[in-house]
Amino acid sequence: MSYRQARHDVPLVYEEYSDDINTNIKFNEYLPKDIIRQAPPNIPRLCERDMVKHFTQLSQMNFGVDSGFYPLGSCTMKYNPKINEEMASLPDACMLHPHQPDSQIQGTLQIMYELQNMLAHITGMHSMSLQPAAGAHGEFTGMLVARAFHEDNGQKRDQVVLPDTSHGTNPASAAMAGYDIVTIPSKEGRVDLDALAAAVSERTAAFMLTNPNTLGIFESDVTEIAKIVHGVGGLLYYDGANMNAIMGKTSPGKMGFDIVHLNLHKTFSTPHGGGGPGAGPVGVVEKLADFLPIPIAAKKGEQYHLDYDRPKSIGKVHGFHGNWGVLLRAYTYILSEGGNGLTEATEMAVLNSNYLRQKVEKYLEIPYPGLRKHEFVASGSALKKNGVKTLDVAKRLIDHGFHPPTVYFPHLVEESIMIEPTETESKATLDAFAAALEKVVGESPEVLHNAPTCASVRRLNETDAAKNLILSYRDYLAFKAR
Amino acid sequence: MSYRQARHDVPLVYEEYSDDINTNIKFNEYLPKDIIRQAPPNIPRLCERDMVKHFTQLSQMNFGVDSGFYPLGSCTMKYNPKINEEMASLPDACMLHPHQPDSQIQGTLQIMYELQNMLAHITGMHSMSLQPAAGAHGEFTGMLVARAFHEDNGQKRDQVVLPDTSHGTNPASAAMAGYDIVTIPSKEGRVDLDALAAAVSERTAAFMLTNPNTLGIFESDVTEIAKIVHGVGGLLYYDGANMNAIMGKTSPGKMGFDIVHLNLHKTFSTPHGGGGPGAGPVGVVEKLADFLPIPIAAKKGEQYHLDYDRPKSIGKVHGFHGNWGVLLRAYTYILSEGGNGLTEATEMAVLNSNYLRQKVEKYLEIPYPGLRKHEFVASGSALKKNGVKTLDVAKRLIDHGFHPPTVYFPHLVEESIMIEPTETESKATLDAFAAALEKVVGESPEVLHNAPTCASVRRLNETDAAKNLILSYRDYLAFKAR
Amino acid sequence: MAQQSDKEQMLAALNMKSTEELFGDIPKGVRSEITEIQNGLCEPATRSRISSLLARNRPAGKMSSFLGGGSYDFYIPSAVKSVTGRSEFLTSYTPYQPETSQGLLQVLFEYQSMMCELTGMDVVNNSLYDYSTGLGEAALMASRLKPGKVFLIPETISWPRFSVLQNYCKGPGISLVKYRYDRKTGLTDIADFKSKLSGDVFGALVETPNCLGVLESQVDEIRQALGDRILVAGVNALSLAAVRPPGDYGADIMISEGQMFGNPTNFGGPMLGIMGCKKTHVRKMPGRVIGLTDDIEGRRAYCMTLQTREQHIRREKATSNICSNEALTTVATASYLALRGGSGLRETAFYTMKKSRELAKAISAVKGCKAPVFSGSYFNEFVASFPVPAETLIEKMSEKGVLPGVEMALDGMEKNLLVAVTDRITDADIKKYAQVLKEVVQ
Amino acid sequence: MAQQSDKEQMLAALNMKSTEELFGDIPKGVRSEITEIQNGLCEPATRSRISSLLARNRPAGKMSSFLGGGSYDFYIPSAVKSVTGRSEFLTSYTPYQPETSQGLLQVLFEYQSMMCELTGMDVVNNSLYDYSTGLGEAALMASRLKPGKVFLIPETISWPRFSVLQNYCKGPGISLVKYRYDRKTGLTDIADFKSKLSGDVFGALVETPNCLGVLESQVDEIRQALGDRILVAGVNALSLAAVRPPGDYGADIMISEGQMFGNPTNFGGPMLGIMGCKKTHVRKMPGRVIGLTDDIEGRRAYCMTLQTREQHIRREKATSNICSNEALTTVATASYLALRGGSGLRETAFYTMKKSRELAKAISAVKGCKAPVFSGSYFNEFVASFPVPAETLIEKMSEKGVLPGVEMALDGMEKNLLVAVTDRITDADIKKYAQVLKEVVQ
Ligand SMILES: Cc1ncc(COP(=O)(O)O)c(C=O)c1O
Ligand SMILES: Cc1ncc(COP(=O)(O)O)c(C=O)c1O
Repeated sequence: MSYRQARHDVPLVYEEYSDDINTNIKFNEYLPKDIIRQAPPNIPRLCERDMVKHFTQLSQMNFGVDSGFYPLGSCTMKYNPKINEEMASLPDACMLHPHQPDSQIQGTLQIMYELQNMLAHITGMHSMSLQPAAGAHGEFTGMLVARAFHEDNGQKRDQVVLPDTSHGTNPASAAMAGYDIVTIPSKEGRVDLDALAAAVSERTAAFMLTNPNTLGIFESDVTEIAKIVHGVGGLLYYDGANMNAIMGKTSPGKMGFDIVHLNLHKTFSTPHGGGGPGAGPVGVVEKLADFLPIPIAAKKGEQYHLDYDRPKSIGKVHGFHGNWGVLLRAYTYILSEGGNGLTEATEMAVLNSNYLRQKVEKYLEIPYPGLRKHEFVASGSALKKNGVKTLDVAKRLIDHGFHPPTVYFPHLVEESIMIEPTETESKATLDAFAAALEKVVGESPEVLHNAPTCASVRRLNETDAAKNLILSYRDYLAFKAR
Repeated sequence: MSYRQARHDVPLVYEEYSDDINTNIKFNEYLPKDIIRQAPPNIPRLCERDMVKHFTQLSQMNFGVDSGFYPLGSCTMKYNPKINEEMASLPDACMLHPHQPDSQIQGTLQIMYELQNMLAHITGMHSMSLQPAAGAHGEFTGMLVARAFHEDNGQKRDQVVLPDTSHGTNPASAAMAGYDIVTIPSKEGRVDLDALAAAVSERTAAFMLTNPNTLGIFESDVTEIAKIVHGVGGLLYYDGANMNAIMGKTSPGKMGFDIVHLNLHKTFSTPHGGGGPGAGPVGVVEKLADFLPIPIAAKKGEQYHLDYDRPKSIGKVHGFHGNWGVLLRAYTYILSEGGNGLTEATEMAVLNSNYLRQKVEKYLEIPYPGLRKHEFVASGSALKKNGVKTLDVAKRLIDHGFHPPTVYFPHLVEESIMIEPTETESKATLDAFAAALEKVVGESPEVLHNAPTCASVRRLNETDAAKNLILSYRDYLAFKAR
Repeated sequence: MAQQSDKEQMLAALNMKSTEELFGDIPKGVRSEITEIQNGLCEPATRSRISSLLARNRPAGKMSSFLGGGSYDFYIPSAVKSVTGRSEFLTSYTPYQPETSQGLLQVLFEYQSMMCELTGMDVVNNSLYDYSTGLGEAALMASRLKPGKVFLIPETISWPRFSVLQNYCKGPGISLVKYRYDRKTGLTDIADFKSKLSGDVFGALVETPNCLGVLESQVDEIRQALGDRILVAGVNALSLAAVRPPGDYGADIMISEGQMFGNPTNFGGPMLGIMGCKKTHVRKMPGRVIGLTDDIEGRRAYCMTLQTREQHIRREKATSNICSNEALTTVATASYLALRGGSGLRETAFYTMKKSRELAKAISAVKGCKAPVFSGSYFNEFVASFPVPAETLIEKMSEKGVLPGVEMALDGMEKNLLVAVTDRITDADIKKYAQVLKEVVQ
Repeated sequence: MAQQSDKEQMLAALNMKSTEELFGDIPKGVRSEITEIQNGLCEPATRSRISSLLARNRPAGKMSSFLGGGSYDFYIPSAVKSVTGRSEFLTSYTPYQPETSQGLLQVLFEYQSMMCELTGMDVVNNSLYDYSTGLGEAALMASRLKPGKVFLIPETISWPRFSVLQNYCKGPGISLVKYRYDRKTGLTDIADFKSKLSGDVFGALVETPNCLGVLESQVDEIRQALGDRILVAGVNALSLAAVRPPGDYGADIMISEGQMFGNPTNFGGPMLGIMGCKKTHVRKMPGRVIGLTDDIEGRRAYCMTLQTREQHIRREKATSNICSNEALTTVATASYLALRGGSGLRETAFYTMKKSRELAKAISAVKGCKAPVFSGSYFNEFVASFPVPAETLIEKMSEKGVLPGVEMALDGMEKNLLVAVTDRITDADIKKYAQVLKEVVQ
């Protein structure tokens, strides 16, 4: 293979460094003896040189979007322009304190206010809350809003319905908000209208859906779905993690949804930071607006303020105002793309996805016919006869310099390989990936089982990790001492 | 080996990207037809995603100080604190234009003024010019100053004397300033006083020396050297690239030198940027001060200005005021270290060097006994009997995750290996390097000839490069077409 | 993004004339366009628009700021920023493929390791959104560990924390019951606390310092009183360099906020919700954890573990819905902690304690002002009382460049402020506080 | 730096008691200490000291700046900064060990490749300090290529360039002879030029645009007149997107300044001296060059080549003394050029040409003002004349936030300014220029 990830032998900070600075600090002057900590916390103290070297070497053993193609389905691992980072690190942005009075944060409030309006327009919603710190947090917020709405109407609905293809956060969030989950099976990769009709009732608080769904297929029956759910008095919830498939082409509002969350860290261009932070704004239709979390950025004359005076609000879902740093990146992104650019982003995301799918289906089964939106799901089940699993394919792609796609989700497709090329990738990259994947699929089982060989480590004993549970250096020492 | 450098298959920008944007721009409106360029320059146009990916992948195939130990003798590849970078990129620093009036650049002028004084103090000189853009540029400036001084005294001296251990820039700079070079052989790794006395005469404009010399040995006879040179009316020039060996312990001024250049990008903490930019301020004793380049930062009352009114000045050596970005980093470094910190830096540089030398001499010859300052030179000549060259040792160190030391300089030592650990490295790093070097020295000739195997490429055909001279993509196409 | 010619070739490969055909599966009736967002700006125009909007802010970081209340402006070393700026960390996703993500995984493991030492807990997870949501998750976790419907919380708890907690408790129908604080010391009113320990109580939150800045000195007594009910300790992470950590007094669950460790105040987000627990509780814990293992060649390696607790596997039965978390802030925090070390944290803790006491003295020296109001000991933050309403004080003092503290929501505290000191506060700032305060109250 | 205990261990290994012993070889008589530099500051104190000093600046980049004269404030894309910020580039040395430095080497090779295309030259080296020193080196190189002692230069050349050139010419004793410019067009006075072509002339410098901003339209004639003498062309690199490049009219050596391509104005440094030449001259060229080759496995690779011209090998016989150069600015430039592409450079060139003509018109519309003064065509910079002294104009206009241009050193041009337009200039800036000019001259 030509690709090879860097490898450094980097011991744990504890193994290479210690803290031999005896500060001799005593707290007796300030604290009663029995609450003072006696020994300093056992944390090594690295000089700047060693610290930077340690983390630089580690960074080189990590794959990021900037290092290459990262077609992780459902995750929208697109390239995020550097100007977003630069704006978010301006002192006028990041040195704000959450307890400053409104008069001192007019710029931020204006940005939040405008962002609320922009996102409301893009999603076709009436009002937005920017407070949730991630997609799942937005879902939870949305469910609390649904709950508050029904309760306000004197209704005690206790079920949330969702399709089996839904993202794990959907049922988890609804459950956290106190709902029982009713899962309906899909039919040909889409919502089964009959199953839906059978599942909903006056117990249904909401039906949660992402459209396109996690197979990348647009639920064309969405209007019928809305009718069914609304028919029983339920609300329609939109998981907006896939907004880069539809921006400027349709909107959740237009499709009949009542509540939407967005993943700003997917569609609206914040790098994932190894798992976060993100932001999961929630939008709702007019009848639900009063229930959104407080505060909301509002405008009076030329002045902006944080509006807490919303008596029906569910209150707060975050200690402060959500992830402002992410909101600012999203605002920067929307300004630079503009309405036209967002629409083009959707077009390219969908074009890239369908183009790649057309290449991949020459050598891998892709269940369900028809167009895809921003992603598609192939199946590795044909390889099983050679003893090859989807996981092997994923690991082998690493050796070709690509981050693997999402695997084993959605569960609907056996040995699924979920590929989201995103809008920022070029045809050349897609062609190279398609060629690599084809090559991998044709490689011998031994090679595939053996993969990866070009990452900084070989395949991991993940079951051992769960068995031995070494979750800290302290655990590690204890384990070694056994 | 555990270490492995990253490898990506990165084609040349020309091979992967093109410029298919037809801007259809015509310049006829603004320019006469016969000076207009007809075809746009053939430069590919990458979208931001591709550009960042291209350069990120390339960066991962490059070794920097932040990635590990870089004991390149004579180069002071120490770690440079990140605060320097942050200060140098502040808008108030980097958005200044060189043609702004003094009243708008008071902060910068104050910093330059203070830096001049600090560096003058550290070197024991009377006045400094911050204008030269690198060490060699400083040497050239110093030689021009010497020349102007002698001419002002009505003397036409035409020779510069220097020891055979001197850095290549010394003779080159002096030659560029119009001098004939007289090289004197060293004696036991030091200046041979007799040879010096024999070489100098009324033709001698200057004697150039670095102390400690390039073997890392302090020229203890420096006072005698000064007497001999001054005795014939010559000037004593100090190559300050090795200042981290003596700061706070002695100074060129104290040793009797008349002209000094510093390498701010070595001693004073600017990262090397793959070869530059640097800054090479020049300091001189009082009698030479009038000849320094103009302008110089000066103070009148509370106001600072650029002083051009120095009639004996040699004029300018740089289009503007030198590398301000580097000057600011150096100023930041001096502020954070302080006089005490600079002295400690010297102590650590010298301690590290002697400690490492003491380990290395257990398995490699280190000619000339006695203390070393910030660096030392070992010889790989004992390996020659096995057919192993110093170059092989250097290449093999790459496989151990270290940047090789400087090799084949100074020429005085056969198969020389010039090691400068610098003050920022820890004992653990030195131990690891010493162990690796010992291991390498004991490895089989085949292994060493074969090295490196863990870099992004194997050993290069450098002679082909000089023979075929492919210096651009255009050349490459022509070469392939042959 | 693809160049024009590429786009045409890709469409051709799909037998399509225009991208419009790609959206043929969206029924006409639900089609819509973006009409109310102006066209995209070039990068320089974007930059100048954003900068000029932000110039309307007056950031605390440029004033003498004594704001705290959960978000603290500690100095961020340049080197920490250089670590979080490494694009390999910044632009990676959750490390689902451990082989190609060892760098991040090791950092996260080191974060866990250092946090365990700082807090004395057996296990620390890899970040929740912030302190408040951490508190919500802790209540849910506690209720999974012990039967009962009541969770005790301090009366002093700030309103935002309380409100978030309430929202997290709605689902399982947990009741929140507040126990009183001693009006003089600011400490827990132990008698009242004990009196509320009914059979339906499954656990209690103790905050130390609490939202009055007061460090709880009765943790052992509280722990004992709780019996086998769950003790959730809410702590100031930096204070643990100076005061006994929750692991020491047997907290079952610990929550804290890590923003102060190398992350800007950022108008309150991103934050870093820290959660730790006893090892016996780990399978009920929410959030991601990294484990140490090896690869098939025996090389030490790291991966996410206990994923079977998480939503992507367990769906509605998961211990939490959390998916994206605050990973990058844990990277900042890990590098910050490694740069400070145990001794450096003690230095920082000591400095802020010292300066906060100097400030309290300076405030008390002004006529009609008193600090601290409560006699319990404190870390870097205390309540001060003034002769004028807090709101007026904030307005007037910040006109002169001093942000004097955070307003209190508790009854009868309209003339009080919660005042915090960080390591960015210098003697000059303290002098300025006293000076400006004098001018304003006179 | 080593921790205390390490230091002790290392000293022990050397049988030493203190570091003082390490300096025993320095004679007592020459020992000295640093006494006049205060003790080191911690990072926050350093930061605040530097920031407050720098706050005394009033950077052009925050005003409406029309300054040029060799340094140009073009917009720097964020992505370019992210490339130069990569520590693998930033903290590496000259790539003496090519195997471990392929990344940088390829970037430098790409820089050479793109620059060759932009300039039309056969070879471009890997940076000299700046335009002026590049000019000095070019004169030396030319004198190595042809016999003679006289180098012709334009009368219009700016004083700093002239002074630097003089210094470079001192060594070999080259005489600089100036040829006249046409007072109306600003172009070379060809008759005068030809009259100065004595037998001792080994080459000539032609600047286009020259220091009046005027583009030379007689390059072919000049080339012809020179015969086999060396033609050194000094050009504005961005202008080559619009005007014929020096390779086109047979320049032997080309020099230019690359700062504008992704590097800040930085008070005039670091800059980027660009030099190119005909392939036949390459062995006489100063500076580093990167060549393409392969490794022993046939993998394509890059390394420094023609090092035998350089000082570290040839010492006093080297083609130059240059060692450290401006490598990182070439990295910035390479990434900038790749982001713009040929078409993008044309767009930028066109924009600045358009706006500079609008500005000239706006200036001329003010009573007593004229722009451009010369009739020769120009790129983005022109001479304007005013009814008041340049110095007064600069002072008065910059009080109102406009930096109107650079003073001219040529005789009789005390009321003139050299005015430049970059892509950071907007219509609002131009309007402001006209407005403020009107206020000041009235
Ligand atoms: C379809 C879908 N829904 C919801 C989520 C949850 O978003 P977050 O990770 O921001 O909580 C994700 C992200 O993984 C997703 O892909
Ligand atoms: C001893 C010595 N002198 C002079 C120089 C030249 O300095 P610069 O590379 O900055 O021109 C160097 C650097 O390589 C050096 O090591």
